[in-house]
Order: sequence, then C-alpha cells, then structure tokens
Amino acid sequence: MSILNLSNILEIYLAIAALLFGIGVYGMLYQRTLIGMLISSELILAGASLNFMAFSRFLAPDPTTGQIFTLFIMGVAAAEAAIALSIIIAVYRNYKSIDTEDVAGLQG
Amino acid sequence: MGKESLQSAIIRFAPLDKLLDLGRANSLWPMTFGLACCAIEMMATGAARFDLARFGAEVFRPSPRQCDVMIVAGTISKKMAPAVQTLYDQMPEPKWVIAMGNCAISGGPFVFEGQYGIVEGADKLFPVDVFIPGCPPRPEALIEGILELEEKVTGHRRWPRVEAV
Amino acid sequence: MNDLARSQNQETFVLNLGPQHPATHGVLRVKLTMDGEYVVHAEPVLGYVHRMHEKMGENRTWAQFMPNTARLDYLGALSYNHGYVKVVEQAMGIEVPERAEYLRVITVELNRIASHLLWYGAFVLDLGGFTPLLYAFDDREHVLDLLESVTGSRLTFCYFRFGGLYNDVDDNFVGGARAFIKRLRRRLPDYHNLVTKNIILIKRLKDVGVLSAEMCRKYGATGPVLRGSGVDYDVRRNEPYSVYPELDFEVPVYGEGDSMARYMVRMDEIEQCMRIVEQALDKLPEGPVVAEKVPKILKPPPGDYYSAVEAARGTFGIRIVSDGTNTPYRMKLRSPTFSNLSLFGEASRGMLLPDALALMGSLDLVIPEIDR
Amino acid sequence: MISLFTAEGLAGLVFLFIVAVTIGGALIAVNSIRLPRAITGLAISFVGVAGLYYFLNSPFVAVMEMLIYVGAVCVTIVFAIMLADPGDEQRVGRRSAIGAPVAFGVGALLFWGLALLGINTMWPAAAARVSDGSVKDIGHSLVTTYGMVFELISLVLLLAIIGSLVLARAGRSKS
Amino acid sequence: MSGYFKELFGGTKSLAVGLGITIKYMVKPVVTVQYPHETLVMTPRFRGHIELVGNEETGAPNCVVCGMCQKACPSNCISLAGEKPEGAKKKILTSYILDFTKCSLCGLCVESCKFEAIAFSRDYNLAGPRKDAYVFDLKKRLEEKSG
Amino acid sequence: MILSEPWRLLVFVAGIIAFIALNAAYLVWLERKVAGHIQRRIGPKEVGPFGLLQPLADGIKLMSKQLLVPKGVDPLLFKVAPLLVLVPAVMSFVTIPFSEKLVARNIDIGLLMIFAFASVNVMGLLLGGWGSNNKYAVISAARAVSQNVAYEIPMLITVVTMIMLTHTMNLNEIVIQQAGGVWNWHIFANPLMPIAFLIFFICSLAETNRAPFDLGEAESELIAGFHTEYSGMGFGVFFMGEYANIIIGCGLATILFLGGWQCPFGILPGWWWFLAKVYFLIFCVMWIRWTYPRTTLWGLLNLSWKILIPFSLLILLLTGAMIKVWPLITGAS
Amino acid sequence: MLDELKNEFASLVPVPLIETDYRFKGYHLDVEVGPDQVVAAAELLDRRGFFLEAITGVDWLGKAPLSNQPEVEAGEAGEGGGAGKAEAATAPPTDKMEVVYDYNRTVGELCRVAVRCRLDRANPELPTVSRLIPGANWHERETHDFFGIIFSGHPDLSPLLLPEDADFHPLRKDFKA
Repeated sequence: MSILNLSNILEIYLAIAALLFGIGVYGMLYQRTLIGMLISSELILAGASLNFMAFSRFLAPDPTTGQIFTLFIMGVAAAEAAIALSIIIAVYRNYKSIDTEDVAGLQG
Repeated sequence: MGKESLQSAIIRFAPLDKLLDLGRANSLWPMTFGLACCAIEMMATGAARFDLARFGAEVFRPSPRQCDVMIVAGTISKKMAPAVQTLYDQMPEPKWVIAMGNCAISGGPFVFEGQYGIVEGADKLFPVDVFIPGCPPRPEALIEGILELEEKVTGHRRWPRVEAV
Repeated sequence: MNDLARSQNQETFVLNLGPQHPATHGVLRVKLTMDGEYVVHAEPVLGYVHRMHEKMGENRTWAQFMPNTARLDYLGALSYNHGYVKVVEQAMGIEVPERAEYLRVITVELNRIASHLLWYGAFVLDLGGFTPLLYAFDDREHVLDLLESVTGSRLTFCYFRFGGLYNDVDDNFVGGARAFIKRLRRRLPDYHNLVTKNIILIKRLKDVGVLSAEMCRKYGATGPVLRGSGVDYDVRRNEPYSVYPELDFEVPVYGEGDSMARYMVRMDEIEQCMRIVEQALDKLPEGPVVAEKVPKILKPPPGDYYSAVEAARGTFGIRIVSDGTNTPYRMKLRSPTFSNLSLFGEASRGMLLPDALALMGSLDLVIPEIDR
Repeated sequence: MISLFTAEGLAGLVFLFIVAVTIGGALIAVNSIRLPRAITGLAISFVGVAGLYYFLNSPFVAVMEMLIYVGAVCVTIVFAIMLADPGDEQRVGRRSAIGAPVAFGVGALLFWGLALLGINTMWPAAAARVSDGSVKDIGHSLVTTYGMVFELISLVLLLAIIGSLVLARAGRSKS
Repeated sequence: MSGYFKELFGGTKSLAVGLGITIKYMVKPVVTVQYPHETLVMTPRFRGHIELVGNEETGAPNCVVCGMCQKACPSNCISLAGEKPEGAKKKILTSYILDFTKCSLCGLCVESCKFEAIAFSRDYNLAGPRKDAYVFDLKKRLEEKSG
Repeated sequence: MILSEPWRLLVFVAGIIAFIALNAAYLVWLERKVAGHIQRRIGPKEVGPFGLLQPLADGIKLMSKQLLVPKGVDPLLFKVAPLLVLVPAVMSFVTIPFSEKLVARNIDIGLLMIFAFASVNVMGLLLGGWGSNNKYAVISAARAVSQNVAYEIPMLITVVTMIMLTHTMNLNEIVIQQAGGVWNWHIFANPLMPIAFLIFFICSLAETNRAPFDLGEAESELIAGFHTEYSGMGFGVFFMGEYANIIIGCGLATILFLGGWQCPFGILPGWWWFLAKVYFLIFCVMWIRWTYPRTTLWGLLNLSWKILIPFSLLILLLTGAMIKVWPLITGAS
Repeated sequence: MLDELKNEFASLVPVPLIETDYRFKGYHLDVEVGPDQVVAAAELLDRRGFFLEAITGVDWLGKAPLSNQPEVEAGEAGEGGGAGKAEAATAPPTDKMEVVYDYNRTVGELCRVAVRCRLDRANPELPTVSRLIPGANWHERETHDFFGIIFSGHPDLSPLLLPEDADFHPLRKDFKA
C-alpha cells in the first residue's frame, strides 16, 4: 500500500471524518462565542457528511443514497445557519454580546 | 525621493532599474485630490481637450494607497495641512508630488503679513518634485509638469519641448 | 479613517467623509453618524480651505481686493467680480457706461453657463456617470476660450474694474459667443437624452432630498436650491441691477423641492442664460467701457454698504464698511453655498448614503466659497 | 508502488494536499480568537472537504459543497459577525483555563474512538452497483425514492427563511 | 400594473437612447489637442507672468522706475530698484524681480503702468523641478531676449 | 481514473493564468481606449504604438510598488482576500470551452462548477473588505455581497431554464447543440430567449460589480470600495480577478446563448469566434459603463426583485410548459 | 409694507430706526437694537417671511461706529466722503463690537433690513437667534470664530472655519498672527 494510494481506502476517509468530528466537538467546547460554536457545529456536520459519502462510495449498492443524504445535510445546515445567525443577531441586539456566558447571566 | 529607499531593497541591476523607471514614469496615477481653484484646471486637463490619458496618467485613484503622484492643486490651509500630510504618508513608495499653482508652491496671493490660515507652500510639508506656477496654471502646464516628472524619473525626456510664442 | 471606532450607541457608527473625499468637491469634511447605510446625523465640518479673504480685505486697497473675488467662487468668478465692483460703485456713486454693463452681463452669463456645465458634469459624476462630465467639459472649453480671449484667464477672471472693464471686446468675441450659443443649443438635447431622461438618474433623483420652501427660508438658502423648492426669487429680477431689467428672461422654478427639481432649474437656467446673452449681444451699444470720472485712489465715504448679485449658486451678498480710507474697514462676504450647505445636516437625516451624497451634489458646493 | 509521475501518483499527492487543507482549515477555524479568521479557516476546510468529495467520485456534491457552504453559509456567518462584532479585545483572556484541556480531551477521545471503530470494523465488501451515482441518478432518486424527504427539506428551508426573517425583524423594530 | 410596464418600457427606451448617444460620440472624431506635439495658440490677451518691454530700437527697458506697479500689486511680487546716474534725466532700472509664485495674474500692475514698460508674456506651460526658477529677473530676461 | 490527464490540466491552468493576466491588462487598455473615444478623447497613446505598452508600464509599476499592510488589519485575511478573488476565477476557466478541443476539463457539471467558484469570489470580496479595517471597505463589501446574492437568484433561474432546454450542464455539449447557422443559437431557440439573455447579461453585470451596478466601488461614495486599502499588486490582483470575472460572465453568456465557439460561416477556427463574441460582449459592458450613472442599492434590489426575478420565473414556467405541454398538445413525442 | 414694519419696530425699539437710501446703501431699513431685543427683532421679521442672509461682526476698536449717524448718511448720498470723515473724527471713540444681521425676503416688495446690535468690546455677549432661525447657527459660529462674540444659548460654538483648536479671533482689529 503506497502513501499515494490512500484515496482509495475507506478507512482513511473514516479517519478524516472522525478527526473533523473531533475537532468540531473540541471547538464546540472550546469556543465561547455563539458564532464560534456555530462554526464548530458546521465542522461536525462536515464530518458526518464525509462518512455518508465514504460509505456510499465504497459500500452501498446504490451510490446515490449517500450523496442525497449529504445534500440533505447541506440543506439542513444552511437552514440551521440562517436560523442560528438570526438568533445570534437577535441575542446580540438584546444583550449587546454574543458571549454565551453573558447571555446565560442576563437571562436570570 | 522614494526611489532611493526602493533601490536599496532591490538588487541594483541597471537594466532592471531602467525598466522599472520606464514603467513608473509611464504610469503615473494621480490622486483624486483637489484643494481649490487649480483642481478645476486639473479636471480640465483630464478632459477631452487636453486628455492626460495619452500619457497613461488619467487613472485618478480616490484612494491614496493606489496613487503614485499627488497633485497638490490649491491652497493648503493650516487646518488641512495634517490631512494632506496623512494622505502623503498613506501613499506607498515610490511616490511623487507635483505642486500645482502658486498657492501650492508658496501660498500664492494669500500670503500677507500676519496671515493666520495657510501653509506657505507644499514643500513645507513634504518634498515636492515638480512645481507648476500659475494662478491657475493652464492645463498645458500640468501636462508639462507630468512630462517633467517623467523626465525626472527616467532621466531623459521623450517629448519635444514647446516654447511659448 | 483607519479605526473602526464605534460610537457609544453600538447600532450606529461614525463615517468620516473627507476632508479628502471624491464626493465633497474639494475639501469638505462631513461627519456622518450612520445606522448601516442610513444617515442618522450629518455634520459638515468647514474651514479646510479658509483663505482669509475677509482679513485680506482689510489689508488691501479697494482695487487690490479684486483678484480675491475671483478666487471665492472660482467657477463663477465674474459674478463675484460684479458683486464687488457693484457695491463699491454704489458707494462711490460711479456711473458705469452702458456698453460696459452689457459686456458685464454677457460675460457673467457666459460664466454662469460654464459654471452650470461644470456642475452638471460633477453632479452626474457624483451619481457615478463619468462621460457627461467630459461632454460638459468639452462645451465648457468653448466658453472658456471665449472668456479667455477677453479676460486673459480661464478660471479666476479679474476682468471688471470700478467704473467699467479691464478692456473692450472685439468682433471675434461677439461672433464667437453667437457660435457658442448655437453649438450649445445643439448639444443640450443630447445632455437631456443622455442624462435627464435616463431612468436610473430619475430613480435616483425623484423625490430624493426634498427641501421645503419653509426650510429654505429658515436656512437662508438661495439660488437654484431655493428655486427648486418652488420659491420664485432671483436677484436679477427681484432686485434688478446692471442692465437686467432691459433683458427678457424667465426664472425657472420647480416646486417639487427634490434633487431632480434643482437639477432641472440649473438645466433650464443654462437656456435662459443663452437667451440673455443673445439679447445682450443684439443690444450691445457702442461706446467706452470705462467710466470717465473714476478717482485714481478710491476712498468710499464712511458708512456701510450692502449689495447682492445673483451668482451661479445663489445670492452673493457683500457688505463693506468703509472708514473713508483707501482700504476697507470691514468686508463681509455672504456666500450662497454657506447657507445652502447649512441645511444639509437637517435635510439629510434619515437618508441613504448615496441619496445624501446626491443631495449634497445638487446643492452645487464650491468649498472655497464656503470657507472664504 | 505507484510512481509519483503518473496520473495516479499525482492524484495521490493532490489527495494528501487536500487532506492537509481540510484538517488545517478546521484547526484554524476552531483555534482562532478572531472570528473572521475562524471563518476563513472554515471556508478553507470546506474547500478541502469538497476536494474529498471529488475523490469520492461525486463531483456534483463537491460543487454543491462549495456553492452552499463556502458561498452561502460562510458568507452568512461573516455577515453575522459584521452585524454583531464583539470586538477582539473583549474576548481575549475570557477563555477559562480548564476549558481548553477538557475540550481537547473530549475531542481527542471522540476522534480516537470513532477512528478506531472505523478502522477496526470489517466492512462488508461493496455489493453490486445498481447505478453509478451520476448526477442523473441523483436527480432520479431525488424525485422518486426520496421524494418525500425532498419536499420536507424544502419545507424546512421555507421555515428557516420565515423564521430568520421574523427573528431579524423583531430585533430591528426594537432598535 | 400598466404603470409598471410603462416604466419598464420607458426606462428601457431611455437606456437605449443613452447608449445611442455615447456610440454616436464614439465614432465622431476626437477633440483632443495633443499638447507636446501640437498646441493651442494663446489669445493676444493671454495673461502669463509679466515681462519687461524694451524699446524697439535700443532694447533698453521702457521702465522709468516709478514704482507704480509695485504699489498696485496686491501680493507684493514685484520688487524693483533703480538709480539715477549722474547727469541723467531719468532713473535707470537696475533690477526688476518678479516673484511669480505669489502672482495672481490680476493685471493691476500692467494697468497701472503708464509707460507701457510691462506686458504679459506668453509663457503658458511653465513647469520645473525648482521653485526658485520662478523668481524671474525680468531685466536679465529682457537683455537676453534683445540679444 | 479521476485525474486522467493531470499534465494537460497543468498546462491548461498555466495557459489560463497567462491568458487572464494578458487579458486583464489589455482589457484595461481597451477600456481606457473605449472610454476615451466615447468621451471624444484619445486615451492611452504615447506609451508604445497606440499606447499598447501602457498595460505593461502599469504592470511593472504595480509590481514594483510598495505593498502596504495598514496597521490594524488582520494580515492573513488582508493577503488571502485578493487570492480568493483571483483563484476561483482561474478555476472557473477550467471548464470553459474555447473551442471544441480547447477546453481544460470537459466536466459534465461545468455550468454548476462555474457558479460554485463564483460564490467563492464573494467570500474574497467580503474578507477583503472586512480585513481592511476601513469603514468604506466594510460598507462596500457588504454592498457587493448583498448585490451578488440578490442577482444570483435570477441568474440561476435563467440558467435552470437553459438546462431545461439543453438537458445538460456540460458547456461543450451546450455549444455543440447550437451548431449550424445563427438561428440555431439558443438566443433564438424560442421567443423568450432574448429576454432570458438580457436578464442573464444584466445579472452578470451585477455579479461582476460593473457599472451601473458598481456599488461596491462607488468612487463618489466609498473611495475605492473594498480595495481602498490595497496598494500595488494587491490592488492589481483584485483588478485581474475583476476582469477575469467579466470574461467569465461574458464567456458564459456566449456559450449559453450565442453559440460559443460555433461559427456561423464556417471560416476561421472556433476559438476565434468564441473570443470575438466574448470581446463584443465585453465591449458592450464597457459601453454601458461609460454611459450610465450608478444605481443605488435599493434601485438594484428593486430591479432584481420586481423585474428580473418575476420575468425569469415566467420564462422558466413558459419554457417548461413549452417543453412538456407543447408536445402533449401537438401529439409529438 | 415698509411703514407697517417700521411701526412694529418702533414699538419694539425706542432708538434709531433709519430708513436708508436703498440705491446708495443697498438696504432699506437700518434698525439698532439692544442685545436683549435681538431675538424679538428676529421673531418679528421671521413672522413677516424674512430670511436671514448673513450675520457679521464689526470691530470698532478705538473708533466710533460710523454708519449709525443719520446726518452722515443723509448728507453724503452719492457724493465723496470728506464730510463723513470729519464727522467720524469728532465722535468720541468707544470700544464697541457690532453685530449686524442682514434680513431679506423672497416674497412681496423688496425689503432689506439690517439689524445691528452694539456690544461692549470687553464683554461681547448676546443671545442666539439660532433656535428661531436654524440657518443662523453657522453664521453665529462664524462670527464667534472671527470676533469672539459669544452667542449665549448657541448649541455649539466650536470653531467653524478656523482649526478646531483655534483660540484666536482674526478679524478683531488688535489681532496679530
């Protein structure tokens, strides 16, 4: 197995997907701003989609299935981004901060 | 000025220097920057009758970052002087200054004893490369000023000299 | 300019237009408080070309102040020449020969055409159209050629003298002026087709920057700005001077008060200027161009005198105070754009940035005249 | 052994580069203090993911990834940052000290677990293909097998539009 | 609705008319005077900086050093000096310096001169790298001109 | 089997970059000449014959100009942004068929790919404006993006109409369908297509931030827009990207509507015709720029929502009807 | 019209109200008011549709204000200025500042009114009219710039034409740069 042949191995994609997922989770916990968390969540979604795509490419009898799932994830992600951002802006308007802790504090 | 500092950065290589100078001299982009009366003549120079574009110098850029030459066209008041200085500082090297009109050269007709409002000449603020006297100078004089500046950059003059008759 | 400093209220921010900004026609600074692209508050900051004209008036003799008047409003220098010689002649009781008065009117109106042409170009440039500026300049060059052939300069004319003119004109000038008017008559339809009727321009100017007549009165706005708001006032007709009473012209008035109305007033004024010049050329009498009894050293009787003329931008008023010596004691220059601009702060409230700049362009600013 | 100077070799090299871009972008995205920078990282990472999709025989999804994520989602987020910028100085030093190691631990643990799971599982070999996954096939399945989901997604998007409009407008009228 | 279509058609037409005008001017000849290669002729009244006028025969300046021009000048750009040689009737000009960088080209000096000793020059395209080049020694210029 | 011809691709990419650079340079020259003659002046003339060396001089000058990174900006964003504008433009060229053979990568979804890369371009503008730490640049970037997003809708609807008509997203395929005489071009495919072409053209003007939709660079309002703070080559790269985008917009219009490299008379090779058509459209773009004043953002959005989108939807609907319903009525297969 | 105006002014101010020779002076009515009547005069004129053309100051350092003497004006119309000068010389010098408001109107018969107000040079202060006439705002600021005259109640008297940090008043006769 050559290092140049990695693109044909399912496990590599799974590992990358896992890494993206892990980075996303790390970001979710690490970032303190709502937008930062949104960015991390996009990474998590990207990891999940990559899994779908990889399985679809290597295992599924019908390769369209994974692609369609990914497309759906994109649609949901776009909707999620739009909603999340309008929430963020609304929150910001009300509390003049997008820091998660500030929001929590002000609610009480 | 301006040239020296750049030359130290680039390895001295005569043909290259010459090429760079040629490029710069033929692509002098002025700043959209008029202070007073002379600015109108500056606009007239860019207009159809005189057409500064023939020398590639009609690209008036409104942002100092993209300009090569600052045509100080008009009276610099003391209130304006810091802003003019800032604009000059914001221009990237190599840069040149043309003082157009008597006000920019020496304060012109607005100099009198006890004046409180104007800077007596652009060269009090920063080095000036070409002076164009007149109140205001005719557009031909501004073109002549651009040609003078090209001569200064490249070291020789490509265009015939026109003697006034 | 480089810091993104936000004001106290987080929703708004301060945008500093100028002092060097393409839209301000020179060096005017406007502090804009913006909410997004909406102007919340606009505060013009003046004085960047303050050239001490009023102080210089006190330091120079009456005759020596002449070149200064040309540099106040360099686009309509002859109107200012006219205002100044008029007030001094009024104080001294100098009678000006008729030919000189006719020539004054002709040159002033030609100068007004040049000024309006430049405004037309610059205004469309503010709105993003570049080509009309160059067409206007093309025509303007012809006026300037004419004026240069009599006055010797292209911009800062210093042509009028107390009691008359610097020198007489020749037949070439008369013929040239007629030819120019013919040429401009041919060109104006192109201007209108290219710009006035353009849907983009109409959309940008119609109902934008509406100034009410009352607002103009409160701020002392004059000239095309006032006439664009439906007030029929023109110094040339309401307070006749020179030979204007003998000439037949209309004062264009538009009632809408929006930028389009101000635009139309100026465009119509170009046509009226051409009518005036034509009539004046027809009626141009023979005779001397300088009054005979003009004292060598002027010493107007003590007292203060006021006089106003209609400059291209509005009423140019000049108040002189003489103490009977050969230098003015006080010289107050009332420039029209100073008052016209002062309403910008109130008028631009709540407007979009491009619309506010269109409004500013339609006020026809010449900054050195404001700053003096 | 594949030589570097064949088509496949070059493709392999490009693949490695794309993986690096993906991971690097993701790391920039989560580690940046400045949000605009984080967004740039995210965009870079998405471009990388699009490249991976391309390698997975799906140029269509790759292009859609660019179109939707880079062109729409990232731009929307930048807009949100512009509208609600907390300013850099405000955020520096406000990160709790325990947060970072814990977050790193959780992330690393998840990665380790998932990767192990993925690599150690014996995946069944690919069954016989019923289609080759071309755009035509995707379109076909979208309106046949997955028709219902397709409709649902459009509903979700519609709701998202209305919802964000309502939210944004509510904030606006208040100010 | 009819307003909508009216505006749409009217607007489109106005845009087309605008394009027609620019293309019309595009095919017309240019009006540029290509300055260094060709140039406009200055009008006889063109005001350049002032120049001393010499006697046509002798070449000596007409100036009688009365100082009227100096007094008339609003911006003090003229400074002249003269001396009265032994036995001569008139003062003779020794130096006539014009600081053109302060001049406003108002023409008051020429107007004030009763002896037609100064006139406007035709220099319309002055430009140069040195500021002091525009402090003219007019007497020297006159001498150079007359040979 | 993925990258079957990497070397060919590399050569093409190099060629495209050279093409873009040369084109950008000479389009600037052309623009200045066109502007000059429209305004009855000459334009660049003295530098080389007909001013042909003018772009060279400008290029040399821009390259030797000091690159200023103003204080207070994020250097990474500031430097990446121009590339984000240029690189997608280069990538878009990969799928554009200059002639039947002269195409870097004949991808089945080429049309979609161009739009995907065009959307990255938006990101470049946004980051350039945001990264400059200059209010004018930020406003300009926001404007440019809202305009791009607004005009993507009618543009994509028009493109969908085209896809319905052609049944393919492969650009070369689309051109091949238009073989034959001029009447086979898609612009004459049905009576609605000229309007569709107009909509597409207007949208591509707006997408490339050209006058009268150049709100992002509105000189009289926003100094120089999102590239206010860029000097030297940073500005040059923005410029190149902009002109590359113009070529792509006009090229796409040519491919979709004007028969791409198809020649109506059978003389001269295909790429010649393609370029001739593209340059004609580019001339129109310049002609428009030097004729009209600028719109405002609201005027722009009004145009998009009130005129372009309804019309493009109508065309989509009618075209769909024509394709599906018409055969049913006439009984043809 | 002019008479009505004169009557109204007469009820407002007891002191000199001069109808001037328009052809010679350029304005019709010359009213002198005290600092406390400036606003009332503005109100009166504003009600009658006048607009403010300009505000200006005159510094009469060591001189008697000239233009206020009816004899001079009546006697000198259209002539040279010998007698007026003599008149001025005889008046005792007083250190005064003067603020002149030029009113004009756009409707009806032409009528220019100059309202002037004398102030003590040591303490030049008078109420602002900018609340009534917003256009006066800049004129007053400018007058403050040039003469240091304080318009009490003015919203912002920071320098308008002079640099922001200027603390000099250049049109005062004792100003030295």
